[in-house]
Amino acid sequence: MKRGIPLIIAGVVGTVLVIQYFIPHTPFGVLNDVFSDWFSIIQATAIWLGALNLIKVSGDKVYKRKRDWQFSLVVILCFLLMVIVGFFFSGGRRFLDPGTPFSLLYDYVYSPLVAMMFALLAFFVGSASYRAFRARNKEATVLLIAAFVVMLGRVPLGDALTGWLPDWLHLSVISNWIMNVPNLAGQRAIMIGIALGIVSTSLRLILGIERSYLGGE
Amino acid sequence: MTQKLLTGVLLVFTFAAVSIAQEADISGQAVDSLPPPTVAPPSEATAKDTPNDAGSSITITWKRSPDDLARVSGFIGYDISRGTSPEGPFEKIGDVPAGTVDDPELKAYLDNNTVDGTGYFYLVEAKAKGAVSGAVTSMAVTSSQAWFNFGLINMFIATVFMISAILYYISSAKAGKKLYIRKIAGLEAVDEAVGRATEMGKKIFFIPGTQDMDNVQTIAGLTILGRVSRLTAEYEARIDVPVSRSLVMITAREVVKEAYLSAGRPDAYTDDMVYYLTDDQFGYAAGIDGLIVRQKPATIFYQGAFYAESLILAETGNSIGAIQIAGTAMPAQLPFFVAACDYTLIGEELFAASAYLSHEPKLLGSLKGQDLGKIVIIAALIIGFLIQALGIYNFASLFRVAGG
Amino acid sequence: MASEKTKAFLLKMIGIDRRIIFIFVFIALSVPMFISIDMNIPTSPEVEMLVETMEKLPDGAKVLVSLDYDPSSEPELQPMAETFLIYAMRRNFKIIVIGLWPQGAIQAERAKAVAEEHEGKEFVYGENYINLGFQSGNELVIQRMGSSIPAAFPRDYFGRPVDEFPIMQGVKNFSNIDYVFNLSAGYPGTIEWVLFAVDKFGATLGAGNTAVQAPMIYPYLGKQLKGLAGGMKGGAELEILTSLEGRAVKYMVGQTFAHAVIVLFIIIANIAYFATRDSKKGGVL
Amino acid sequence: MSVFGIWVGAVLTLGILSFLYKDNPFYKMSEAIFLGISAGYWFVSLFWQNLVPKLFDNLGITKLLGLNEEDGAIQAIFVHGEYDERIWYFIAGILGIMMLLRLVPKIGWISRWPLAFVVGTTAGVYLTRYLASNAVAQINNSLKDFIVIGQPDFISWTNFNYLLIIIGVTTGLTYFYFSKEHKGITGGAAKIGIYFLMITFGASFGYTVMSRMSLLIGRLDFLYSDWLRLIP
Repeated sequence: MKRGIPLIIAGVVGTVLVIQYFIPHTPFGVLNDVFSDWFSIIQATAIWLGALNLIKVSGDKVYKRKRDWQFSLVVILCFLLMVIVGFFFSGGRRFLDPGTPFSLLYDYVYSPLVAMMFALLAFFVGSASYRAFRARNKEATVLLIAAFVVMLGRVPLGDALTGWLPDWLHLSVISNWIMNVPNLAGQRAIMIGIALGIVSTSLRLILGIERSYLGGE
Repeated sequence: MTQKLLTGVLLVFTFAAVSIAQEADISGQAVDSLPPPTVAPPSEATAKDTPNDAGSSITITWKRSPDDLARVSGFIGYDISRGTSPEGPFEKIGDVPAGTVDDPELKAYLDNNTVDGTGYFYLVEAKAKGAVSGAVTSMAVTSSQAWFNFGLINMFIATVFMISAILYYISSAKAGKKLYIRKIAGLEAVDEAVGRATEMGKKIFFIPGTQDMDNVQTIAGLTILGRVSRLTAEYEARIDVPVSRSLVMITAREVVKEAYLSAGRPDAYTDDMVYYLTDDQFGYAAGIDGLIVRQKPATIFYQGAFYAESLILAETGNSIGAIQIAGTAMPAQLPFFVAACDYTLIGEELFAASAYLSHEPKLLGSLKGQDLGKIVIIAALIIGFLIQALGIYNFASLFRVAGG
Repeated sequence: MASEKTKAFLLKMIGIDRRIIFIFVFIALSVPMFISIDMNIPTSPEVEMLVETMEKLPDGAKVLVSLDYDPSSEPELQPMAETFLIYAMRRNFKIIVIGLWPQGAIQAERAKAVAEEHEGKEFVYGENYINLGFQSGNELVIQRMGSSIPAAFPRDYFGRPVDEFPIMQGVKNFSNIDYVFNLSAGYPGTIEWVLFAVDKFGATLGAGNTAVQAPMIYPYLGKQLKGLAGGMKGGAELEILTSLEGRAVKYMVGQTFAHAVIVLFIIIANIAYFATRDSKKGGVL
Repeated sequence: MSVFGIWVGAVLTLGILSFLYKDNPFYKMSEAIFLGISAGYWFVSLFWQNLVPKLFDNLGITKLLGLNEEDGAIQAIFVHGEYDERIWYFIAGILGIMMLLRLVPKIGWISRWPLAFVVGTTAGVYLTRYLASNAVAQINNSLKDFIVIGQPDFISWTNFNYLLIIIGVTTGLTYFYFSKEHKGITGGAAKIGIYFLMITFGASFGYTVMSRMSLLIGRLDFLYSDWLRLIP
């Protein structure tokens, strides 16, 4: 019951979906869409467990007055604020329409936070390139040169530096070539490898050889 | 008053003109000034059930009107109408623009709105300014659902081949055949990384990516978590698994619990090792960044599917001097992990990791199966290149996947 | 050989506090915002093709604009959306906006406001501008539009039936649309527009993409895709070629500075690394 | 944008930015708000966008609750007496409830059933889809455009590039070969493959720098123009 049935479920569902790919006839043809809907439903119920865990962990910190417990309180309050506003004061399923309290929180609180966190990348790109791009050995040198050419080739500076050379030696031209030829080849090798890895992993899951996700008896 | 008069005069003239024209016609003489607009019809209109689909669709093809091929000005295009008997009535269901120079002689229209089992006739009409002429399909056609998509026959062969290759090596490994697997640097370092955390008395963080269980990379990441947490149980190190999806939280708990159980330390496991932060990509990144700088883990694993947050996490981890071992099959994020982490499992290596770490023959056998796949693909590329370049056969077309 | 003092300095450079790098990045991006530098931005053939195709359209042409991105790509794509709408207003194009991404419609309204302020006049809603909002279904939406646009988008962004509006009169499918302009940050986006609207229904397509996305689009340029503006640089070129220089050109200065700073840092790091190589063993990679 | 909204946005933006200097209470505050608000956002979104339309609407629960006028499977079967295939969504509802039973320690193990369903689905879907788009279709892409011998452009830059791509893909794949030591021919090919991979990493990195910089430009523009109004 605890391990046997789940293994059968995974095996049967997986096999059916592999076969389904080749059969357009109903019910196979629509199975993929239906199951992805079912996944969404399971996901949407499971998030209750995640939310309760967040409240429990944060609540623990507040209750035991652990270090920085004040911030845990803020987490809980913000979460509840968003949930209450979203469930009861924002017009039900049209909760994201412009002007609802939920969408105001989205626009003025959530959006700037997302945008700034994303923008931190600009700084990290700077520090990572400073550290990582060193001509330590031949491989690293190749990586460095490719990055260098493409980085310069994407801004007017690159062509300003190489403007005196014949057209085909302009940095923007070389950078496009790098993107479209060696980079493409490398990407493809990685992609094909990934496909094979996925086939093998999926098969191990379907056959139940890989079963650690089910835990113990 | 004047208006009526004018109308009357006009009418008279029109009558006169028409009767003159008719006379001219009877006498067999052509009229230069007023040719009645005509258009040549399309020919060989045929309809057939669209193959390899889930029904409700019929494909209509026809030879373009000679006027269309000659690019006569004023030619507009084709109207497609549908009826249930060859005499009609026909109801218009769509139109197709006139062809261009490069188009082939045949044109086609897909009627995606049929009832399976009903017989249909189609009327294809060529349209020009002021003129229409058409052709009707000769037989009633019904749409139906296919039981096998023959367009995917190449995929079928590929799938069967890959599955059998992997199964073969799994069974031969089970039978006790020794399999060699080359060293994977990132995975050789796992032991050392866990050991170092134990010595320093610091935590190990395991980040299983920001995607949910509907991504196979997440599942692969969690199988690696199984091996890593088994090590932490043996070394008596502490592991933290902050996650961004509830389903991942539930699965990760099962995985870690099982690892502690099989390492003989079930009492050392608590549910608090795995905790949920938020489903949001950047909210999660902000949370992890905070955890990293405050708890200063000695070792951080990033194994799973990552997007832009990869570099935010890895650079913060690097700033506190943690040993970082990353692994992902997101090609766009690999460069960032390569730049900021000590070891990176590239693409396929992520999927090989759990087999590699487990040393289980069955799992290692599946790696060997993957390798056979690689040999076949390399061979296909080299042989295919020669055949293609020498113009012997359009080899590439064997690998075209229908429907994307 | 470097003296002990320079060597010590270079060693320091290798272990430089990352916050110093952060400050330089910050300055490199901030300063150009306050000063105006005339920078010579050369135009590329793919953006030239984009503008040429736009120029060839008749005044008052019917144009479908699909905005397939969200606020996270705003710095790159929003300037293009604004430029296009200003250009469209001048040419009196009739604009039909849709989004294959949920936030596309909101981005369109923002760009419209900017365009109207720039030109000092307003689009007449329903006559030369309409926002049909978002429909889910990715490339299937394009497929549905191929048979009927009003059926794929029965109501506009504000919930009114689309057949009420004069702009939609006679718009049935892609054969009634003169030009499709797509701004894309990923899937669904330009590739889907090429595969379905162009290859299947014969639409004329021009596109703008994020810098990350653009390399994947290059193969379609020419017959299938009439022009491509990639990243902020593409946006800047679009502004230059339409003589509507604005945000992207301004941003481009900061962008160039930032790249220069990073390149400079890489050079410094490597000089320091080589000069002190024997005294310090390899780094992290 | 209201002035108040801009101030809230600007303060939160600076809070995140301050993390670059070091961890501090200002960042901790922004982080806490971010965690709470975003967790709440997803919680609410998944409810209204997944659970309600996909489960409640299909089954007809929304109509029973008076939230919606449209019939679902329950109405179709019990009111009109017609079979409605949406009734199968009932199983998804059960799987969801099984998931929630984790909260009851004694029967928490039953949540493995929906988990197994999810894993099985993912494995089944990925197996064929990735084999198709990432492997088989890539062979087609690598070969299809090659200019055939005898045609005027057979010896050309274009064909050279196609050849280079094939060399890159095959050697790159050799690098991933697991069951042989990288020595001899395998080793040589793998070595070339590594160079291709290194170019790929360097180029992709360099390529992304541009859009990452633009993101920050966008934020700085917000701070300087919308908030501080330093730039007209």
